Amino acid sequence: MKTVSLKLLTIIADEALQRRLIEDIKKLGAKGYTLEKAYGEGDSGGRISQWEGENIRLEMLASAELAEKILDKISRDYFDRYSIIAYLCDAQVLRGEKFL
Amino acid sequence: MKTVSLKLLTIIADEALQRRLIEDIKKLGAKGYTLEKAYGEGDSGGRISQWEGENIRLEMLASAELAEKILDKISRDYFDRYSIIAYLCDAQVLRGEKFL
Amino acid sequence: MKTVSLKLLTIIADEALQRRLIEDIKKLGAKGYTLEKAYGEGDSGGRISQWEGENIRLEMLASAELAEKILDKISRDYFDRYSIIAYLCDAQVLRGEKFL
Amino acid sequence: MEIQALVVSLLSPMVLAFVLGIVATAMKSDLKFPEELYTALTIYLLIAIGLKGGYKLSITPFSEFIYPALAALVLGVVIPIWAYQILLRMGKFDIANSAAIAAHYGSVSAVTFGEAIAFHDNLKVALLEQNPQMTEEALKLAGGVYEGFMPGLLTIMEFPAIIVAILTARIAAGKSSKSNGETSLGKVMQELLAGKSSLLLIGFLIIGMICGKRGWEQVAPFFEAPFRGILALFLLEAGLVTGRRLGDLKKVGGFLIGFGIVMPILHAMLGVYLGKLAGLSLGGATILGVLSASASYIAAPAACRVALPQASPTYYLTASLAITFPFNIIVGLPLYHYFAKLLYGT
Amino acid sequence: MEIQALVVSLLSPMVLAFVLGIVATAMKSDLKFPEELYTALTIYLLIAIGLKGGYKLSITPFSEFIYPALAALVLGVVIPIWAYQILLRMGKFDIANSAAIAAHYGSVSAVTFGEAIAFHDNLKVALLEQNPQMTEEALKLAGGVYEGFMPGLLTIMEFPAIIVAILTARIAAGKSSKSNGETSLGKVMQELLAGKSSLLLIGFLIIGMICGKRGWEQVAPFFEAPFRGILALFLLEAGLVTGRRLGDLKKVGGFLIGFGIVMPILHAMLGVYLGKLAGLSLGGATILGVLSASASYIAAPAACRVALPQASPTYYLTASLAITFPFNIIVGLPLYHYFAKLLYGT
Amino acid sequence: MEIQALVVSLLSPMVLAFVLGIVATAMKSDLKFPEELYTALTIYLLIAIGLKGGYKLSITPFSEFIYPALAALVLGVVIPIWAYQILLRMGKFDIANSAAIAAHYGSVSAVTFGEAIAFHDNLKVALLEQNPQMTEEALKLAGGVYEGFMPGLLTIMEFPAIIVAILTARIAAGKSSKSNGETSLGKVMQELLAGKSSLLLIGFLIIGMICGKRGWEQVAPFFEAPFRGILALFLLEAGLVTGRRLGDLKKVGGFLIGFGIVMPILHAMLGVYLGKLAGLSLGGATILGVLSASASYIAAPAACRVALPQASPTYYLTASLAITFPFNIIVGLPLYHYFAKLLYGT
Ligand SMILES: Nc1ncnc2c1ncn2[C@@H]1O[C@H](COP(=O)(O)O)[C@@H](O)[C@H]1O
Ligand SMILES: Nc1ncnc2c1ncn2[C@@H]1O[C@H](COP(=O)(O)O)[C@@H](O)[C@H]1O
Ligand SMILES: Nc1ncnc2c1ncn2[C@@H]1O[C@H](COP(=O)(O)O)[C@@H](O)[C@H]1O
Ligand code: NA
Ligand code: NA
Ligand code: NA
Repeated sequence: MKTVSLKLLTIIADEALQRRLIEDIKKLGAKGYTLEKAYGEGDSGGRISQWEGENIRLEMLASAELAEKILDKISRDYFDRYSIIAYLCDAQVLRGEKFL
Repeated sequence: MKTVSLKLLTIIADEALQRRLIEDIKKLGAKGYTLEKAYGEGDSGGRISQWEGENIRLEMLASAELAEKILDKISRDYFDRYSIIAYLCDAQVLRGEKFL
Repeated sequence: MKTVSLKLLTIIADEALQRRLIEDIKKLGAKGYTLEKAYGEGDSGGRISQWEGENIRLEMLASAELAEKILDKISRDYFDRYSIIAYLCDAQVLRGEKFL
Repeated sequence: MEIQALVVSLLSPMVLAFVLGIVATAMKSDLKFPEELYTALTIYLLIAIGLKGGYKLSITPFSEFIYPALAALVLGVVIPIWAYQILLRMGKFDIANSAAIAAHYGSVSAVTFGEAIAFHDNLKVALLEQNPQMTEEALKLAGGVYEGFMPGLLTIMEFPAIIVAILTARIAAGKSSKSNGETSLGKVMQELLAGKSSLLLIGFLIIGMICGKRGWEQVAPFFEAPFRGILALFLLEAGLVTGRRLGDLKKVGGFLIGFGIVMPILHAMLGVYLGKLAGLSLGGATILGVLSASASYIAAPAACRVALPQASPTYYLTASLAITFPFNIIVGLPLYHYFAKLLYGT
Repeated sequence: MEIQALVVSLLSPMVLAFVLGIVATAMKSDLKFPEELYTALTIYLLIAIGLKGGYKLSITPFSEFIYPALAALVLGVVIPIWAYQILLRMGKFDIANSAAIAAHYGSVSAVTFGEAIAFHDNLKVALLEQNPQMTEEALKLAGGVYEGFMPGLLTIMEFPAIIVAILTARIAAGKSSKSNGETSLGKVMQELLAGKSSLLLIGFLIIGMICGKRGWEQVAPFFEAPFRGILALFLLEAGLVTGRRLGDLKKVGGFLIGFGIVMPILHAMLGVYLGKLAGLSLGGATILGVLSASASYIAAPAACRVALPQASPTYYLTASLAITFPFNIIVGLPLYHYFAKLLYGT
Repeated sequence: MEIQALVVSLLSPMVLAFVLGIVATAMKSDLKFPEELYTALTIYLLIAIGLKGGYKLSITPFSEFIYPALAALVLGVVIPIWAYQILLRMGKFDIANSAAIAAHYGSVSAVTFGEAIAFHDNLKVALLEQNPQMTEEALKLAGGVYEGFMPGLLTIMEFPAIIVAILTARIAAGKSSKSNGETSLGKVMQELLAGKSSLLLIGFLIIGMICGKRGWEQVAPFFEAPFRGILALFLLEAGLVTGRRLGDLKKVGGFLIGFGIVMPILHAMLGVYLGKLAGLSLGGATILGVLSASASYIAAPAACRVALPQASPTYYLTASLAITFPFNIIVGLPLYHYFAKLLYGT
């Protein structure tokens, strides 16, 4: 199978940021994303129910360049105020041209 | 810890394809999978509620060879008709023999 | 963007083990985790509804060393009695110092 | 009197809940219905409609039901065919999209049906408030009663249109039904019959018929008394989704917007007319009109996603959900009622 | 008269909803209950049963309750022991599987209980329809009434069997309870008591007792009136899962299928007999029989997944859910009622 | 008589369900409410409260509502200001945390309100049981009735406090509202108004007013009859979360624990007093007191997570959920009722 090397960017954040994050990544050029509900604990305490707020887990296949831009934006706008984490993995993507 | 190098294959597709996809991967020899509900947006519009249909996120640990076979099958049977994406990552798996 | 290389450890297990697993990883030094509900099939049959029990998918960013310790613990305490799988991927993490 | 019907329709908490849903989206509210709640409400509504219809059918003579049933079947077959032609020729949609939209308009909406039932029950209350001495006969002439077996007609109209539309698309595309990767028509039919909404409607219609009065009374406190409250909840959620879809209106273009308003009116007239021919009461004929006018958004989208995946949800969902659905429950109900009164000459 | 009981049982919308669930799976329907809905329904049923039972218990003299309570306890201890022996020796299952299956059959099913209550309430209606002048005494003799404190017996029978079975397995395996990684028995008991179903049943039984009539009346419109409708919804879901499990029937083998039918019958007879000894009415004894016959599928599976993880869900879930549960609610209820009438000589 | 009020409050199935939730957490029970169920219950409660309040408002003369409305507004503005000062100066909290906690105590809790309504309805039943000849006037003097428009006051008090608190924090921090990444105050207000709870309360208050009696009666079987049962379910879940939060009590320190008990008492007194000034009945004034005493845990946390993300949920959630909420529904209700009786001299 012909695959393309891309970055898989994962962002975990408070559900309250969902709308804003999605607007941001679209503005930066992302054409798609996948979203799941998630729970979690970290430095800012537990987000294990709707009382405390829940997390979203946002996943994007993107070129290294776009991924970089998104990470940049996130660390500028969110990191000092909100508790949010983000990381990259390498992925071999089928039909990968569509994400470029 | 002794781990085995395997492929982590992820497929994101319309929930309506769930039964068929699982049948397919089992026929090709997969012995297990993990499934989550997911939402998403992409070229075919948003799948952000049951009105539009939701996505599933299907994850499989598999040998490179089996992963290849599954990717083959998917691109042959689904890619021209359905909107579905698939990608591979490398994983170091504990008790990895069980997936071979 | 400055990122740090860490391990992304994923554990898939019966929901009934959730409390115990989280206690264990915290004791070993993990400061955070992300958790999702998941369904699945494997050698021990299907976990596709609450009747059969559901799965959790536990994800942790950790140093290679901590990840090793957790894998060790899991294979000692759980592998012979429970059906549970675990694997590692490589991740480039933003604000990675926070996980060390 | 037409004013009264309009007031009854507009002042219904269900309709206003729908409007609130749209307002919430416009305000970018964080109000969200969990998908699971939506599924639960759908299951509830389909079971409630099916069970009660089955019970009523069990006390209806066959001869009373057969002509309305035939009328419903005819509507379910004819509507998708002509809708397809209009979409293809006048709307310039491609085959898949024309067929998918036609499937939606040929099939029916259980929630619109539920609101039509509430409208008529409510009209009856309003009529009796005005004139408590009104006889059953007078009520019938004023449209305050309807045949209890209407859910049977809903069930009949649910899937023929979808099959007709898919078949039409296949024939038009000139494909043998064996083409690579394509689901065979048999399989599509099987999936339709086994689809959530058909299965629940048909299944509980039959259960209602088997159990009769004693069975119905056992579960009525759950499936009858809270029905309208739960319908209001459902309509709030429908409003939220409609609100999101409104943004797509400009994408679908003027033709589809017009289609989504004109066709329901025509279909309603046809439905009311056939209903009168089939011997239905004024209320019953109005409801048959509403069924004809309504566009599916449970069974048809599910079927199209599998059998016509090339068709774009942007078209068929926006048309059925953001145009036709609100039009029907807000303007359509009193309008079709008015039309039925003209036709029945009362 | 036996026919009447059979008809009452078979024509219940709850039983038919269960059958529809099986049919849906056979048709590969896309009908699915969200897990969250299943959880919500379970919570509802357990609370409703507990609360009402508690209220009834609050108006029952202790002397009336003590013997039936003892009978229930005896059943909860004896059934898992002999079931274990049969499974191990005749069924050739290993220790873990024998114990797990025994735990399921010793424990009880709240939904089967709910259906038994509905069956008896319904029977009363049927009897009164036939003969409106029937006295309370005559109704009691015909099995149309039962003691209100039955949920108390359900609660008592829920977990002893599970503890007995797990203990048996540990002794048989000759393990000290301190073996590596193994959960200690104390912890297992604690988890059982804190398990969802025990906690809700015991908790709301106590709440019902404390609050008495005024408390019950406050929440009865939610926990009593819609009970059977919600039970029907639950049974539809149970049918869907049972349908999936039916495919595993060949995997479990003939012995377990026989076990899943014969044992409930024997347990029901034992339960009815002990119920009579303990002074229960015909209806009450029948329900104690049903409890004995029923196999758990909430508390026991949860406990076995933790305490006996080597046991295979394929065996215990298929047996309890795909064999014994349908047998009990379809054939068992009228059968055990018939048996009770023979025993009570009415 | 005070004993009676205490008994009414303590023996409520709702309060006991809450206690059971705490017990369950202490026992490490696996009982969990799916998040979706929690959301569904919240939506239900807000709609039910709003709709009924709107209907009642539609039959209330404006002159009767205006002074209580003003009183509510004053409370909503004054409470967060002085609470902020106390937290900052005496509690030594930083600006963000002081403001966030103040926002919670200035805003209101719909569930505490629901329980206050249940308490008063129940008190009425208890009074009438004791003395069935009691006149409406005597009932009013004894606190057995209250104004139907109370949900209107709940709605008014929901968000002013949150805006005041956020504004206070911004001014205190000396930031221009344009600072990097910070949400502008206009946006915060817009998000508050569009927030789930305001939207549903305001929206259905208006819907209730528009639809009037006929509208309300259509949906009352769903939104009125089962209200308390559903409240009990919600309180069980609240107990589960409170139980988890109890572990954080030592983290928040003695000051906040004291704050969480003393402030509600003071606020209740202020609320009852202003209620009397505004012409409310004894029952109505008590409920205004309860509203003042209650701390938000739907609207305020949501707003703080967005507008004051530096504030720690450990403080504001633990205070409002694990201290003030249980205090109010268990001890507070009868206490504030007692205080109101003293003030009204009955
Ligand atoms: N080490 C970690 N591994 C995986 N997820 C984490 C980790 N630390 C934090 N998270 C997730 O990120 C969210 C915010 O983290 P924090 O800012 O540390 O509170 C948490 O709720 C978790 O879902
Ligand atoms: N770049 C992307 N990264 C992650 N997921 C994507 C991406 N593009 C599409 N998806 C997912 O794949 C589904 C189908 O995509 P599409 O065929 O582009 O509509 C979407 O609903 C998303 O869940
Ligand atoms: N090859 C696989 N790939 C991904 N997940 C798996 C795989 N095998 C098993 N699993 C997951 O691990 C759980 C337990 O597996 P097992 O012990 O094989 O029954 C299953 O329920 C699946 O969710
Ligand atoms: Na139609
Ligand atoms: Na049993
Ligand atoms: Na307050």
